[in-house]
Amino acid sequence: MDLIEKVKNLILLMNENSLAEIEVEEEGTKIRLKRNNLDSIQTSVQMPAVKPSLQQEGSTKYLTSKDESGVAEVVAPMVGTFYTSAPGADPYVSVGDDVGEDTVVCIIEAMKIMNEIKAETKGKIVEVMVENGTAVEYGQPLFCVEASG
Amino acid sequence: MDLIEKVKNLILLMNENSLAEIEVEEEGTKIRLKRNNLDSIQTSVQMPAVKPSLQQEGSTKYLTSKDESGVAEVVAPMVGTFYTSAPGADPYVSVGDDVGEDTVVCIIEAMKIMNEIKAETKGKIVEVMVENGTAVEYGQPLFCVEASG
Amino acid sequence: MFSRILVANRGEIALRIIRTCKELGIETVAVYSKADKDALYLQCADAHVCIGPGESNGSYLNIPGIISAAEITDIEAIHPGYGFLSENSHFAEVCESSNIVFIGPSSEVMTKMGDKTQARNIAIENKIPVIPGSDSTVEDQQQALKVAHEIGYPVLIKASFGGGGRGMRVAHNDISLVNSLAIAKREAEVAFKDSSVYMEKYIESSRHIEVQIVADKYGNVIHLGERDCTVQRRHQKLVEQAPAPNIKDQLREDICKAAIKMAKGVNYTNVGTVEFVVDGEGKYYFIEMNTRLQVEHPVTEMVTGIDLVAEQIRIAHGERLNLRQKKVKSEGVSIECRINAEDPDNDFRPFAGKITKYSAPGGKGVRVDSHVCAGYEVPPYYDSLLGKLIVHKKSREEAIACMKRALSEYRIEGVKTTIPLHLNIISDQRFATGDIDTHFVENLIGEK
Amino acid sequence: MFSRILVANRGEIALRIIRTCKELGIETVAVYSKADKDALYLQCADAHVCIGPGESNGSYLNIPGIISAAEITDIEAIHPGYGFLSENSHFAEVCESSNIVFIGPSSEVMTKMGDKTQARNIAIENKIPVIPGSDSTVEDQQQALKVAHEIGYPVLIKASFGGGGRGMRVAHNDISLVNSLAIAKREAEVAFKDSSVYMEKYIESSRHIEVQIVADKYGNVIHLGERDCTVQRRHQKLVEQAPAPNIKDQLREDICKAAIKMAKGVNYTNVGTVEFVVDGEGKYYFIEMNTRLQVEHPVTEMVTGIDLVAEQIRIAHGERLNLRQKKVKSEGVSIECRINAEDPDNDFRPFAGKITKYSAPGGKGVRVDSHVCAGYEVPPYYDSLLGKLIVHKKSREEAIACMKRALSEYRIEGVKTTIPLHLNIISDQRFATGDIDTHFVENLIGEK
Repeated sequence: MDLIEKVKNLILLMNENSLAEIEVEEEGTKIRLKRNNLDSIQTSVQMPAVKPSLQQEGSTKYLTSKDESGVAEVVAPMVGTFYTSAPGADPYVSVGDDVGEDTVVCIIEAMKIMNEIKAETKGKIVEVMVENGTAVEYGQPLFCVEASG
Repeated sequence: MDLIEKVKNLILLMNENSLAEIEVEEEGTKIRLKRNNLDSIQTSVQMPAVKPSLQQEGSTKYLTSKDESGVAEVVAPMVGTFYTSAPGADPYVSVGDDVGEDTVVCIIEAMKIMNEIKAETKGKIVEVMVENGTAVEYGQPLFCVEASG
Repeated sequence: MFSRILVANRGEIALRIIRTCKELGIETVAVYSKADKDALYLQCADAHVCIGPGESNGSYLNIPGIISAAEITDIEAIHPGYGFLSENSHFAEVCESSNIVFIGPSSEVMTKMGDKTQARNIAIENKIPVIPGSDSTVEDQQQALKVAHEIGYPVLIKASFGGGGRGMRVAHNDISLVNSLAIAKREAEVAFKDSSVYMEKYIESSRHIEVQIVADKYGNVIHLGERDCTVQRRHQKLVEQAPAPNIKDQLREDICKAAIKMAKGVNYTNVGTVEFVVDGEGKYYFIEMNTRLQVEHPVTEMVTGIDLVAEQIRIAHGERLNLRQKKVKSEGVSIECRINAEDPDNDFRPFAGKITKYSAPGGKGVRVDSHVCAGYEVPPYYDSLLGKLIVHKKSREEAIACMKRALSEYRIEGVKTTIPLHLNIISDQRFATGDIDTHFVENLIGEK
Repeated sequence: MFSRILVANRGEIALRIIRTCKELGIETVAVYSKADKDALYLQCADAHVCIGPGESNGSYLNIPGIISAAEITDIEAIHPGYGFLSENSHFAEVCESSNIVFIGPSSEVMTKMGDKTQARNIAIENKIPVIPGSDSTVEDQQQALKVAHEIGYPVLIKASFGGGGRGMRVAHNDISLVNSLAIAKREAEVAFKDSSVYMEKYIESSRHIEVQIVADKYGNVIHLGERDCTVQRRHQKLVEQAPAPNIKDQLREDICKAAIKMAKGVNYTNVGTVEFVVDGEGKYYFIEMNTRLQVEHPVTEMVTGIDLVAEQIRIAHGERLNLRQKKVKSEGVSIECRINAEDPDNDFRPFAGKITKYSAPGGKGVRVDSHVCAGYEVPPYYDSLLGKLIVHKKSREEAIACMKRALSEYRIEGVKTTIPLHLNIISDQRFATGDIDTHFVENLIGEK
């Protein structure tokens, strides 16, 4: 049985038996496996997510910085109505566009004022997360941006 | 027996005996298994112990069987007043005495009736846990008995 | 006044009694079973004594254990709450002979009222309407058929010493009567150790209305108005109200007078409840008298402002009633919902387990009587009542709106509860108008 | 009636407002900061919108954010609660210009009453006694000394736009006056962005009594009686009561009349509170008018049975008062304790953290207004109020006994609270007789 086979079998055993850790050492071969805590128990006591608001069914993550995968989110810095473009114009950005920190990516209208929102990060737009013309909360993710460096 | 077989057998032992961790080392083979403690989380949120009652400041453990160290407790099978002896007589048992399952160890007076309490276990009395003449709750430990076999 | 009282009960009613004792400056001793040893409400008592294992027979029904706990803690009186030993006349006798005041009526009255046929005869003697039926227990098929032909089908067979729907059967014809009689007698034997049954005319569309009585030891008897307990599921009350909606003033007056007559007729003391059914034409019939505090007593407390537990204690202590019938006023509307740990998807079976999250409603007009909190383990041994949600408002409309919002903000996780069922009941238009009978819930949830 | 209202506040008062809206059948939109995103009470609203970060400036004080949230959720009115923007006349103006009904008085009245010297002059015009002092702001040392010599020491220096004890100093002689003036002006500048201060005679032994006013848009003004808020610590109210204990009926009548005169004098609308100090001889003096709902409004609700939030909403909607002064009756005694997350061992500093265990009291006579539950994280950004425990009983004696038992069964773990302090206060003999002044708590805990 080769090493990979052994590890596979050990993983199988872990899963079947809900083990958190396995460590084996045999004839100079040492294998140690460790799994993150099963979430089932800990999450079962968590508070339920707040009910989605009137306007927005999606979840609100409040990520403002890049996560491990190098993907950042541009979040709404204020409550208001989200527009991808100035009235009658083309969208500021689309999926695939490169943006810099100062690139205007959208408008949020709040109290009749059109606020131009900047990306605040560098990279490529990989997703527009909100429909044009819908309401957004403070902290709501608007765009996914893949870091360019 | 190959490695995987060994691990399987160890897991079996873990499951049968509710072990959280196993570590074995044998002729250059070292195996360490660890399981997520499933119950610990659920019990960790336990309510604090109730306030001690009027009569009894000590803790109430409700042990009726021997613990790991081979020490058993004789617990009160009813509420009442604890007497080490019949009126005017010597104590039924003292520290150092050997008792059998049917040995009367004390009296609990309840509703004017003197109830003779038997040891229900075999061994040597190592501690008398309640003062003569004091009130005891149901399940309150009365004597510590070291198992004789 | 008593200086120390033992509370021979558990859960919300034990806490309820402890609360009033604290306000009256009376110390309390709580007795508890091993299954309840971690319950937070025990900390509210001045002392607590473990009396037995989780099973009621060894603990909350264990008379020697309770009396023994009373002796070692040197208490003067025992409050039995409801359920368990509260209607056990033998327990009341043991208390009396042990020089402990039993907070309730005398054991003689309890014995009389505990026997349904005897209670019925007392009602007849006092010219209180009873449902046509057998005047005594029905011994055999022949007698049963004779009674049924006299009073006409449908008929109801009931256990003489029963309660809670057990030993109770409806028969619509001779064949079903013969079958039902055998089943009812067997159920009665199993549940109450006495197979005696009696029969009465079964009233198809009825309401359940009861009158709260308060009586001191000097012959002063008053009523605190009526409660409507029509909202039931399989003879288990779910929602109670005071005053009863949608009834004529004359009926209200008549049943309150009848209840006082009944209480005076047996020299009743302490608080008690006289239960009636009211048929579709507004005729009322005595069914039974409960010689104890009711689960639903808070709705009467809310509309009258009177603390019934305080009255019980004062009366048991030998004080004269300081309430006068004319001064008792009923103000506004109170509704109570019993919040049970029950599984609606599984025939409302009791649901034991750990409450992982708990947030009770509050605010104006809301009263919560509950012994549970987050982390509480609902034991499998006892009834499934987690607590009672009571509202009190000026009008029925406001009370219903308040109950609806209070139910909607009540959060209990970890066990299933009757909260969704209650929201369903409270939101129903028939409930709002009060135009319901005892089949309302079964119709609502499509049972039967 | 409005069909949807935005609640521009957080915590217990947001929940309080949502509760009444639900009972009135009005939808609610809750706005919240990131720090409050997991708060359970948000689930009671029909919708909720995050408006900013934990810091109040970006969220609960963020006028564009709140108005913007109002626009996207299409609400008709905003309830500001207390604190935050509730007395901000600019916010009221913005609401008005955005076609949103501000549930409170007009911005003009708010501006007038927000300026303490102007409010004082309006009281003088209406022949309501005020504490002798400067009729306008005190600009410099020379003027301060002149005023002090006219009215006599000790004197109190107060910020014109202040509140909550900041910008407030007592001076007993010329030297301390000169020092205190400088400090008070600086504190006022920092706290309220306006260094204006004024001076008045300092009353050593005083009680704080306030009158609840309700006024519609058609000139109908009534009072709902007085509240006693004498139990304070460093100008922060701790315990409030209705009615005020131990005062003469004549005084009660006089201050209620004065409060109505004050409200009529400025064409006040919606609910408001006129605050007075009463000195050792029973003389009363106007101090200020609060143009909003008070934290302690529930004690008035309990004794009168009137829902003040419902009145606010109806009045803001343009309805006429359906209350008549003669029909308003005060029944029984109500006491409120503010349960704050504060550390008594550390100068009662706010204590942020997670509530690990929570069990609120219940039963007859107890009302709990709280937004917290087990698992709730007390955020560090806001005031430390966890909730209000309110009791209502027939007599003062019973109310105190009920409050004592309710406090004793209130379990909060994970954060330190004012519950032990309240038990201390409620058990004090001076509190029982009502024979206390505003220094009571400081004397009790040996401060100062």
